[in-house]
Amino acid sequence: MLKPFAAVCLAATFATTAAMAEPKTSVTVAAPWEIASYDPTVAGFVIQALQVMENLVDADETGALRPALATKWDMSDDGLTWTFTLRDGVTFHDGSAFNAQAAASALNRAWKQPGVLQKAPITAIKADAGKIIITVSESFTALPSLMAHATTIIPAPSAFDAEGTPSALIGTGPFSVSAFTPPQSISLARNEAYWGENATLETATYLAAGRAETRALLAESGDADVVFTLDPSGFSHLQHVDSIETAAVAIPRVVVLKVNAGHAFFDDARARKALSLAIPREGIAKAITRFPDSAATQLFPPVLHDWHSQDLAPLKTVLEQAKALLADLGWAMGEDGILMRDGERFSIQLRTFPDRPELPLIAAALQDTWRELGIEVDVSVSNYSEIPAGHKDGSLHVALFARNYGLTPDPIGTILQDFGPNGGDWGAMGWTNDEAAKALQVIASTADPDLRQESIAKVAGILYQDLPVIPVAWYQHTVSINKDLGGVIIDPLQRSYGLSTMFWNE
Amino acid sequence: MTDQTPHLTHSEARSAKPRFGFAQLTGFALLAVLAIGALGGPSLIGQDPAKQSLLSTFESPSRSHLLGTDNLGRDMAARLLSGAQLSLSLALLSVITAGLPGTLLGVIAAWRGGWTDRLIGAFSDAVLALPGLLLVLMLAAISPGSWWALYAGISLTLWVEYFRYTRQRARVVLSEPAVEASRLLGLSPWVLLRRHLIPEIGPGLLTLAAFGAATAVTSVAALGFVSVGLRPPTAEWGVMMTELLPYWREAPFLILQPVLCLIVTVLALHLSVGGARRP
Amino acid sequence: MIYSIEVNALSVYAGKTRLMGPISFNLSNGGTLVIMGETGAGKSLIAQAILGTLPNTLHAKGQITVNGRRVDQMRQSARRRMWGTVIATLPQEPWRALDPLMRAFRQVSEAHHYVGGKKRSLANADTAKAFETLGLTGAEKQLPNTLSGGMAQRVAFAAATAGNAPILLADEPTKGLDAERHTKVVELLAKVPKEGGTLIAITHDVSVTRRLAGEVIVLRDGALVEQGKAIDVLANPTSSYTQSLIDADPKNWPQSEKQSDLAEKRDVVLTVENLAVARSGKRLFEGFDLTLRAGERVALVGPSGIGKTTLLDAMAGLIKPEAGTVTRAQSQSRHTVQKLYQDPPAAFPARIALKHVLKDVARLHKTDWSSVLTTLEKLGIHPSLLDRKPDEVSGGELQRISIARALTVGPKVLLADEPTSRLDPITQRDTLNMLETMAAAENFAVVLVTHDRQIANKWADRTIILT
Amino acid sequence: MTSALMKTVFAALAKRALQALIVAVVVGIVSFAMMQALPGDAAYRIAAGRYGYDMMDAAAADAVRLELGLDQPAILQLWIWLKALAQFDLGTSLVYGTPVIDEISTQLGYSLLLAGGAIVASLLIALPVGIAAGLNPNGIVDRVTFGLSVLFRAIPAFALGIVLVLIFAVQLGLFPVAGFHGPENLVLPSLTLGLGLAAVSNRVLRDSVVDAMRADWRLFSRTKGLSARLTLTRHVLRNAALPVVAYIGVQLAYLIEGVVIVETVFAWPGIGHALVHAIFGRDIAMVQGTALTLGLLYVALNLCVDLACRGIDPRGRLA
Repeated sequence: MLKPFAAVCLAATFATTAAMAEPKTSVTVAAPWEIASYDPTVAGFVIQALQVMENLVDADETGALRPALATKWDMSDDGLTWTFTLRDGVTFHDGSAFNAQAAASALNRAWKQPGVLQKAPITAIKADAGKIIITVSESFTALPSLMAHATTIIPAPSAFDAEGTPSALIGTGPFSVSAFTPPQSISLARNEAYWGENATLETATYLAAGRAETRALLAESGDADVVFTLDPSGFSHLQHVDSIETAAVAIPRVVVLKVNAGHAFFDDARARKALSLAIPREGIAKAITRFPDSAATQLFPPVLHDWHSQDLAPLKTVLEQAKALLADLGWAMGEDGILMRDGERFSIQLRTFPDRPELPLIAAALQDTWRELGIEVDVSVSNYSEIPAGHKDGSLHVALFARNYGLTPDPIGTILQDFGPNGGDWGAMGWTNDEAAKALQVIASTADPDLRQESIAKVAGILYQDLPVIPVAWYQHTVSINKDLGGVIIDPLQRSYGLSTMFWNE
Repeated sequence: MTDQTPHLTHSEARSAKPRFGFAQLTGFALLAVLAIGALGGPSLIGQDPAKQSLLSTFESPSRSHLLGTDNLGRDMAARLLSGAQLSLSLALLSVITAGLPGTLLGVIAAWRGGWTDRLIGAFSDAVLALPGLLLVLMLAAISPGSWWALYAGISLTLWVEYFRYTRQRARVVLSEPAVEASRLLGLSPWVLLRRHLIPEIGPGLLTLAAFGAATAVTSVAALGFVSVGLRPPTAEWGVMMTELLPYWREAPFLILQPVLCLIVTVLALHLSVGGARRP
Repeated sequence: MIYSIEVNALSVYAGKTRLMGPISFNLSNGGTLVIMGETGAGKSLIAQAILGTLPNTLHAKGQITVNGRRVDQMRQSARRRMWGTVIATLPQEPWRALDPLMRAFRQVSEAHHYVGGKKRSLANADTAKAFETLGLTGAEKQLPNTLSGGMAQRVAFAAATAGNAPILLADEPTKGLDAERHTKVVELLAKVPKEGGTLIAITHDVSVTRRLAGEVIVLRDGALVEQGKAIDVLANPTSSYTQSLIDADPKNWPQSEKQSDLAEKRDVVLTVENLAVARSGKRLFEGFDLTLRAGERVALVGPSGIGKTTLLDAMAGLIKPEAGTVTRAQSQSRHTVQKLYQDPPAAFPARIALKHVLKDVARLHKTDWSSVLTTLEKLGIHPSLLDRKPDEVSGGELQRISIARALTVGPKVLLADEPTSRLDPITQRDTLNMLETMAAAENFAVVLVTHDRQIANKWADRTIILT
Repeated sequence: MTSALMKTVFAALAKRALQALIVAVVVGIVSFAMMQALPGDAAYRIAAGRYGYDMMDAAAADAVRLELGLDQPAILQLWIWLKALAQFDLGTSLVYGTPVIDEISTQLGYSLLLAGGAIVASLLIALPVGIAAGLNPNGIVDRVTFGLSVLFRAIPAFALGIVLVLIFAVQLGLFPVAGFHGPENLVLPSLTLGLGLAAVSNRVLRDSVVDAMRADWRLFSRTKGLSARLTLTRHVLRNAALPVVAYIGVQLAYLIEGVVIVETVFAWPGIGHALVHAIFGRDIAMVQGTALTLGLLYVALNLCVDLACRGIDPRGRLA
């Protein structure tokens, strides 16, 4: 499904000096994500990445699905019933047995919560003698991929209190939780009774450090052995620190500009095209994201190889062309340097949020460039919920955010949400394209790879032409690793921190 | 042994001291420079503080960019001058909005005494116990992107200090024989205020204001740190500190600049109020 | 004969300006020296020069020999080691010289322990003994702010002498004390030479000099005016300045004319009937009656703490009396009762030039500025002084300015609360003389609160003694 | 304990208890009213806080609204909170679904540790520096510390924290960068906050030492024979400490703000950090709970300051 990545296994350089007296058996991982809840739907992505709880289905670092708590899965011929056969002999960390009841109740809970399962056409999730039976109302080939998502991890029944509220972190993974200090830290111990291969490390510590500066210092000082998500400036500094290796992996997350195509300013694709032509992608890639390859030439990055199209010409930055397009649409330069049309100034609000530090910067860059076109932009840096809220009440003009198309190994779930009929909270707004909608339905339901690829190309082409969302930059996942640490696998889907394969070189 | 200074003859003992010391004059000079910078703004150097150049970021100081360029290639000097306008005027604003009600309430409490005093005192205690950050964050959230709300929130937490100081000092002053004498002489409350209270409380209030102005700017920096108050392309010293923090390693001279501006401001305020005694 | 302290041509300079001296004296064990002079005469500089506590801007010349050692040539640290063990110092205003946060007993016992080098138990025992001898029993646990002036003076005495120093320097030891305590402190000091110590007392009070006897040095503007046996000098002063100091002792004041026929000639300006006053809930006295007539001078005499000030406040209408009435004569505004204060600087706004204060009052009461200037002239105040702030003029001048301020209102009654107790004797006499003159000229009554019966007797038409 | 002392202690307790009660009600009402006044839909914010930007959407917001009963009238929600508070129940976090009391109880401990560490650090810095400056006013130490005080007042806590980490953790390797696994973790955050506090309090101490050194009783202590050192330790310090201790009471309010920043920089699981997140996430129960705790903490610490003042100053004049 995903183009195979070269696994980033950083073979450690063997220390030429005398080996340490006692081999290290523990690592400290630092990442920005705080975890303050036991609830898989809230904190699942950390619990999953720390390999405390597992899914029925796993994905390797290439994105290919592989068995986890389910050994195999089958779709009925009509495509309406899925059967997941569960692994035998698996126990939870508290010693209780993993079985179909536990899995079904966990999945049913996840289904009731907001999350990926709610977006799928599921009609029932049932336990049946070592199997999980999921029925769907229409054919949905991406279902196993959903079973690999962070919100569908399987906690032990004992992880819930009497009211069914999650109250502990008990799973089946290679590591069990030995201490939890919300929201900052989790201590892990090796699960000696793991069904698969036991981890080499005996213990591990996860530390949530919200500030990129702190994480960079943690990496540099050696306090943290593996540090995820470094800021561009910190990353470039750490590249020169001897004791650590740095790695950057392209991931399927994209900075996009959501445009309200229902708004009078943007209802013509040419207006959106003009905006796109006035995005300084190279400048942003150089000055803000600091990876030359991160300038988005189309919506889907090469890492989504099924969706990335070699045939599409790279989106360009040509201000003159943008100006011409806007002039075609009847916009004329006003006295204050802002475009006017029918007595209306081209003044818009751009919503973004500070949780990803690069977003306000990119917003500022857009503001400055669009000002040259004659578009006045008011940048509102606020809570990200303002974007779906603005989508719902129609008050949104444009929004800048980062969209992860790799939430599930198969991006179709996300793309279907974003570009289906009526668009989506984090996708198109006021934009409907029947052809694209039909093609997306085909992708979601067909089992025919050729038909699927053909439809994907169609969708990608329409999105490229019509620009319901305008791509700005592709992301790199940045990591720093202690040089003596081996077996580090960086998962572009960010599903795992790869603790179970890490080992210390003598 | 209290006769520290020898009295030569009755009244010639104290020679007139210069009105302002060297330190104080330095303070005034610095304040004047800051005021000129703030009033003139970026137009002083003819640069646009919002103009970006993504291809020439983190430039070292040069003829075209006196203090270099920031992470988006904007002219630092222009941004600092633009920031001076906002930071200083709003620091002034927050000092006024905190100082006036605080002082007024303090005088009223000391003057009226009794229940008025207790009531205002209890209110101020409750306000102090309310996490100031809560008020500021809430006000900032009620009116997102508005500097006025931000500073109003900061003032809301700062007024108590003026209140406490004024009340305590005014109590002492009002109980002095001098005030009793003035009252006996039939002088009006206004005269009491002008001749007794203001001269006694004024210098202390100025010192509080100097501290308060600095607190206001650092508070904005603190708020920026939790992502409140960011509103591109606005330049404000506090926000600039947060915006430039991520580049502290590769371009330390950038974050140093707004910090230095603030240091100079605090220094100027402290020096100019003389003695820098915190009441 | 070994002199325990010998001072030879001691003078104090500020740069090249001589502020004090040169003076010389020799004192042997059991000797007493009294240094006399007005405030500003440089008396305290002698004490500072002997101790080595002169401010950095000043320096001393001359020789100071204590027990054969040249003190002036010693290093500062060595001189400091003599403090408490060789030279003890009794400070002026002892309530300010005691640590406000430490209980009386410990302030003394720490001196016994650390300075006297005694073990804690012995130090405590000796302190207890000292408290008993000095009549301080019961005050052991008290903090300085609850001690009376006289008690504080005795605690300070006990602490200062704990190190058994042979020489005691007492700087204005009677300042601000009432008559009774005044006597007690002088008695205490007089004991020092009797017990073989050496006493150097600095005072402006002739009566202190008289009682301590011994040798006397009279200073004026820092210069030696007269030196000799106290008995001789006081009996036959050779300089007019010494004579004026002696004359300034209330005992030697000429008797003012007692106006005895007021009842017929003058109007009643204030009537006090059956007045009772209380302070913080405690009734101080009751049944006080007083009828004041224009131009009358009444003295209220009583020891500290009896409630004289509270009584005045009730008469001024500043506080409500517990019982009884205070009645102003009809057709008088309430501003016709004015007050003079004990501490003149405290009675003026500290940071404002005096001119503004007087102008405010003149404007309010529609008094001509020139008439204010006339009054000031009568009181001997040059108008240029009005450009200064209260702390830039002397206490005597300020008290006269406050008289002028009160007169601007056109008062009928002037309530004077120990207006001269912080002034030098000569200034005190001059000020009260002026008050007498003005009262007669402007026809207002004066109620003078004082603890000095001599002053009351010499100055007032009649004296009311509060007990 | 003498009865007089008991009395003053009791008076202080009573006064602060009343204040605590007022604080509880005011904090509850104010935080609730302000949360209500915030623009935008609370359900969206709460959903955002819960599910993160990858998972949050309108459907999630609708589910949250339904689950939490946000459609109820505001006054009813406030009443429920106050009623529960009277039974010492702070409710359940809207974002995390855990009882607020659980969240706060662990975080409060860490914040107290940090605040305590900061005060200790500030005293460790301010005491020697302030005394040295005060003993020789306008001397070289005084001038240098004045400059440093200005410097540390103007440097924002986050920048200071990072510089300290660079020096003491990265370059010297003396202390860990972040986290909270042992006492060594407390050093740098405490120092960061403490330096900021000491920047002001050392000047307060300096001023009061200058006053004390000029006091008549200081000179008398010397002339009665006590050495400079004894005078300093037995008299000057005690007197000079009084304004400083009283000033700590004023600083507490600022400490709370500093705690938020420092907790974030040092990845410290404290309550200030939680408050900020709660406000952003419109987690009314958490906002009320943390604000209440911080308010009561302020009252309690002020009580300690009161008692310390009374301990230092037996005159019982300081209310």
